[in-house]
Amino acid sequence: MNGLTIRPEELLACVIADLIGDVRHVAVGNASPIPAAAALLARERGKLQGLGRPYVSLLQSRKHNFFTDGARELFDCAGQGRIDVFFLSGGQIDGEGNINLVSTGDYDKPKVRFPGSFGSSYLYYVVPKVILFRTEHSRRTLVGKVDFISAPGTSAKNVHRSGGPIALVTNRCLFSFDRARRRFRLDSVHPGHTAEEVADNTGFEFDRPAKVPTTPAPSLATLALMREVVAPQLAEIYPQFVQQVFGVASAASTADNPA
Amino acid sequence: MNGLTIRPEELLACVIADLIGDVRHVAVGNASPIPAAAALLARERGKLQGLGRPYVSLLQSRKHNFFTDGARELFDCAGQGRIDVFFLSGGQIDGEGNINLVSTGDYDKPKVRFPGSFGSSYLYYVVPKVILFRTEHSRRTLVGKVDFISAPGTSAKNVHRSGGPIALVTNRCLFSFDRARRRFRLDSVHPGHTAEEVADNTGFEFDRPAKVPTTPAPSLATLALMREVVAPQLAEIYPQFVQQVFGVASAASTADNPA
Amino acid sequence: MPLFANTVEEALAPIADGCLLVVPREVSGVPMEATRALVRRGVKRLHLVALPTSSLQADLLIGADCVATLETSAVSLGEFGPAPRFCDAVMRGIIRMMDATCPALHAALQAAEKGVPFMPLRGLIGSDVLKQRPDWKLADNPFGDDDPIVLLPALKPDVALIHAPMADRNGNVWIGRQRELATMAHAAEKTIVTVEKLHDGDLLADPVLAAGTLPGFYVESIALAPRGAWPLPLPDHYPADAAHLAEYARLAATADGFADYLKRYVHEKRAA
Amino acid sequence: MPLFANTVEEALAPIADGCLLVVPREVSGVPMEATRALVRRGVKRLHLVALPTSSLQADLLIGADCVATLETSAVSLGEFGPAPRFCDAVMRGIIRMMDATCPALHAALQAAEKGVPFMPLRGLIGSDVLKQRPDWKLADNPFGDDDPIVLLPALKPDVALIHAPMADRNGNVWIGRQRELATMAHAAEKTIVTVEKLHDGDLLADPVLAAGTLPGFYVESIALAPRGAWPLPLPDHYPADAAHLAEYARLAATADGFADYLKRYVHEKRAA
Repeated sequence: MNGLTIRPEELLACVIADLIGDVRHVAVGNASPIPAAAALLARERGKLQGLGRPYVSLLQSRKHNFFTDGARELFDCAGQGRIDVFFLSGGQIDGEGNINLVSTGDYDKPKVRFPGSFGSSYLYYVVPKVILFRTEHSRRTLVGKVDFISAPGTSAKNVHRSGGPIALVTNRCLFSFDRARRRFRLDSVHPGHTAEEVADNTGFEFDRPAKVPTTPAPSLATLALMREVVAPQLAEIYPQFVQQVFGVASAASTADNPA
Repeated sequence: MNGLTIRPEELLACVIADLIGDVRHVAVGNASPIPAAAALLARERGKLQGLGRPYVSLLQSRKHNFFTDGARELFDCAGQGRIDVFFLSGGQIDGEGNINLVSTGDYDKPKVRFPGSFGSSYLYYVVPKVILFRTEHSRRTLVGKVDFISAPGTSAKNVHRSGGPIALVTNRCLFSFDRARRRFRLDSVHPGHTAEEVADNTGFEFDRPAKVPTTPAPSLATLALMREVVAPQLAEIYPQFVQQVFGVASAASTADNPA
Repeated sequence: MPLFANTVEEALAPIADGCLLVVPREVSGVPMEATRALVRRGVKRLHLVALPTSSLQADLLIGADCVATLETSAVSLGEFGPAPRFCDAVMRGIIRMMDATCPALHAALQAAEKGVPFMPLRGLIGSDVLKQRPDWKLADNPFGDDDPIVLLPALKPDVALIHAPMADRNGNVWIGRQRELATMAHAAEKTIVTVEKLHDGDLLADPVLAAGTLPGFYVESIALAPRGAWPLPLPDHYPADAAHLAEYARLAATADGFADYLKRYVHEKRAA
Repeated sequence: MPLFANTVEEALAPIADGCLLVVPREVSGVPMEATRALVRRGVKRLHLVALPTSSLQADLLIGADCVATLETSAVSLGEFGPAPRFCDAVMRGIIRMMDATCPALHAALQAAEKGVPFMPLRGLIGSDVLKQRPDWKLADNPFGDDDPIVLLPALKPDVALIHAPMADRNGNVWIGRQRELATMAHAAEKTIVTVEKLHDGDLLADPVLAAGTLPGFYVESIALAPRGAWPLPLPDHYPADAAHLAEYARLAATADGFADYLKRYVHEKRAA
């Protein structure tokens, strides 16, 4: 144990692990060390409870990636209803849960071009629990209306939609998403942050309770699990992240990504 | 060489090999030793001519079967236009090239039930050269109109159809099929058979030239190729057939089907 | 994590009466030991999908009165002749027959695999196969000009039942080139597997073995069944038992003979 | 039988200017040696499909002015940041962008693989991805009730270009778990393969190797290219060259820097 100083990354991973809950299968895309830590934490908790779940597929890893039917299997698997939780982000996210991974300004003459929609225009519709995760919480990223909809937060009633956003986790707070009302609700602010600060830095309207609670700190047991069991596993995939957050170097860190 | 006595099976294999012609890929279904012999003969001829084609896929064989994407690959491959020749048969075949692999009498209360349509309801449409092969040439098998159409010989102009029947080979004769006229034409009768006998034993009308030629006997070179090169390969898959027709027993005959 | 069952019977528990059950073709490694166990248990009213064809397995289940509906492209004993119980049941009208063509079954399973409601397929138009399948629809290809095409609804089995050479202790199953087994498992709600043997080590850890492996998260239960495809072949492992299949063809030609076969080769096993 | 080319350049002959070329995602074994050869040859006006995403390969081809149209779900250098030549080209409007989403590209290739004119896909409705793709159509699911669904036209590339660990002398190519490479080859008119090494013996003769093998009859030409995916990774063989990718990201941030990169790492190779 590194003592009682809790790093922001640890707090966020714990918040996300709680959002994951008890499910069968969590998949995590590339370049997502905090969601990956959360998924592995959920798996370790499942082990401790004797549940033997969730399965965790870390798409960036060889060891924690069970797919053998090529790059399409993740999407087929989600279409089958076998992926319960996935993570998405956005260059822009708006108050109706729309996400933009393509560009700002006019599509034909963009001001900023992002990489692209990846699988979001599909997975956002069919994965029951999509957790939005964006560490930069600003009016630049959380906007009134996205310039391009890679995937909408909600759909018309007649559109097949078995999934969608359940929450948005940022460096400042946790929002839950109400699909019926098509709005975010401020559930808690992380220690050291305030509801007013959140409002100042958010480009969209959101609901909030009269008194906004503070995101609870992880329990000592959870912290121990994360630092002692999860961190060494994570180090195989995100060695620099683990070194920086947990101060752990993994002997196996060269397995997937020796560079 | 076994001398100049040519077995009927050898003649039929040679007729079929000539129909195959110079193509890229011939596939042969299960329980089809004569078409398989023809396909292997076409391959050996291609080798002698330095063409390096056709590829031959014998679906019953492990050794001569190149598919690795499961049972659907043959059909996908045909859909891609990569299968040039396939063989079909029928419990009934009629004069418009319709084939019946399902049942006689009423579909809901059949008199005779055959195994079923297999892939015919698809492959007959998309394989450019489908060779119909039925050794029992009788009014029972070659009928005026099939009781059930597993696959039609021709299709309306607006129906996607890149393939279809080119010929019907029986124990008595060779018919070619004219897709525009939707009729068979008697091309030749096998040695020892006559056009009148063919007409007597055929339940459908067909075209015929004023004088019907006799199917030419295979050349000595072709016979040698079949007996010396093709037969030993075929013995791996159809040991009893090869023993019976060619008098050849294969040391490797236990590889695919030891029984 | 799949259940590692102590017996084949235990692994088969999810196959209830009336189940929509998909099984593989006669040369892909047919779970015959499991099939005999289903007959012994007396499963009823199966909607049996044989992908895309069957031989002994469908004939045995039909003869033993386990099948209400059969959806397949063909049933035959191949070189041993027609499938006698299948032919008899169809001619007497005691099973509901859904005649298909091989690629249509593959495509309908792939639709379920991909989570789409249907899949288009060429061919079929003008055939009585299509005419007898009111569940298949003729549509106009929106990318063509007066171009009719058949749409097949997704086929989502309750259970896929397969036999494979080996599984590891994480429930991963090596299927090799028989990739239709993976599609069946992806498409089905639950997958039950019998295997020749357990593999020591992780099939997914070896890149060469992993290429032919069905991941365990698709699998509901696994049981050991050495020579579990007998008397049918297991590709690259053992051939068909031709003498036994010839005996089956001879016995199953009559109802009495079939009853005798069941007694000797299916039910007496129970006492053994 | 595929052509065994003496050089990568010779194997690439079928890739003409204006070719509809499909390449695999950044972690599947990207044919980078072949990509550099294409840049050296000065191929023009490619319609490049990256299945379903790309990194260095698309950025390099775009920067070197080889691409007219780019169809993909994302281009990024991952941990090394945005793909600078891609972003620059899109912002300056000098390539035609066809934004997609990963499963749509997989499905469109599978449509070509199956010889069907289109494939349905869930999702997409209400997105601007769909709005910007007039070639995709919204249809009514005939098996549903007021159930709109997107139909994607089959995507049939002229050429699939892939890199793999090995090929045998019959032209069979071992691809392992990277099964999208098989779908690409099935869908494309011609497939060009570079490999790390030749395998002695027949890949199809060994059931374990066969499970991960693309049969040679899909392959047009093959060339040896040891470390042919460098500086990208080849799964289970070598990792990405992170130092080189960081250098690329730094240089390609400007047009001059990119020209310098091309000179040092692409063109000077020719003289070597």
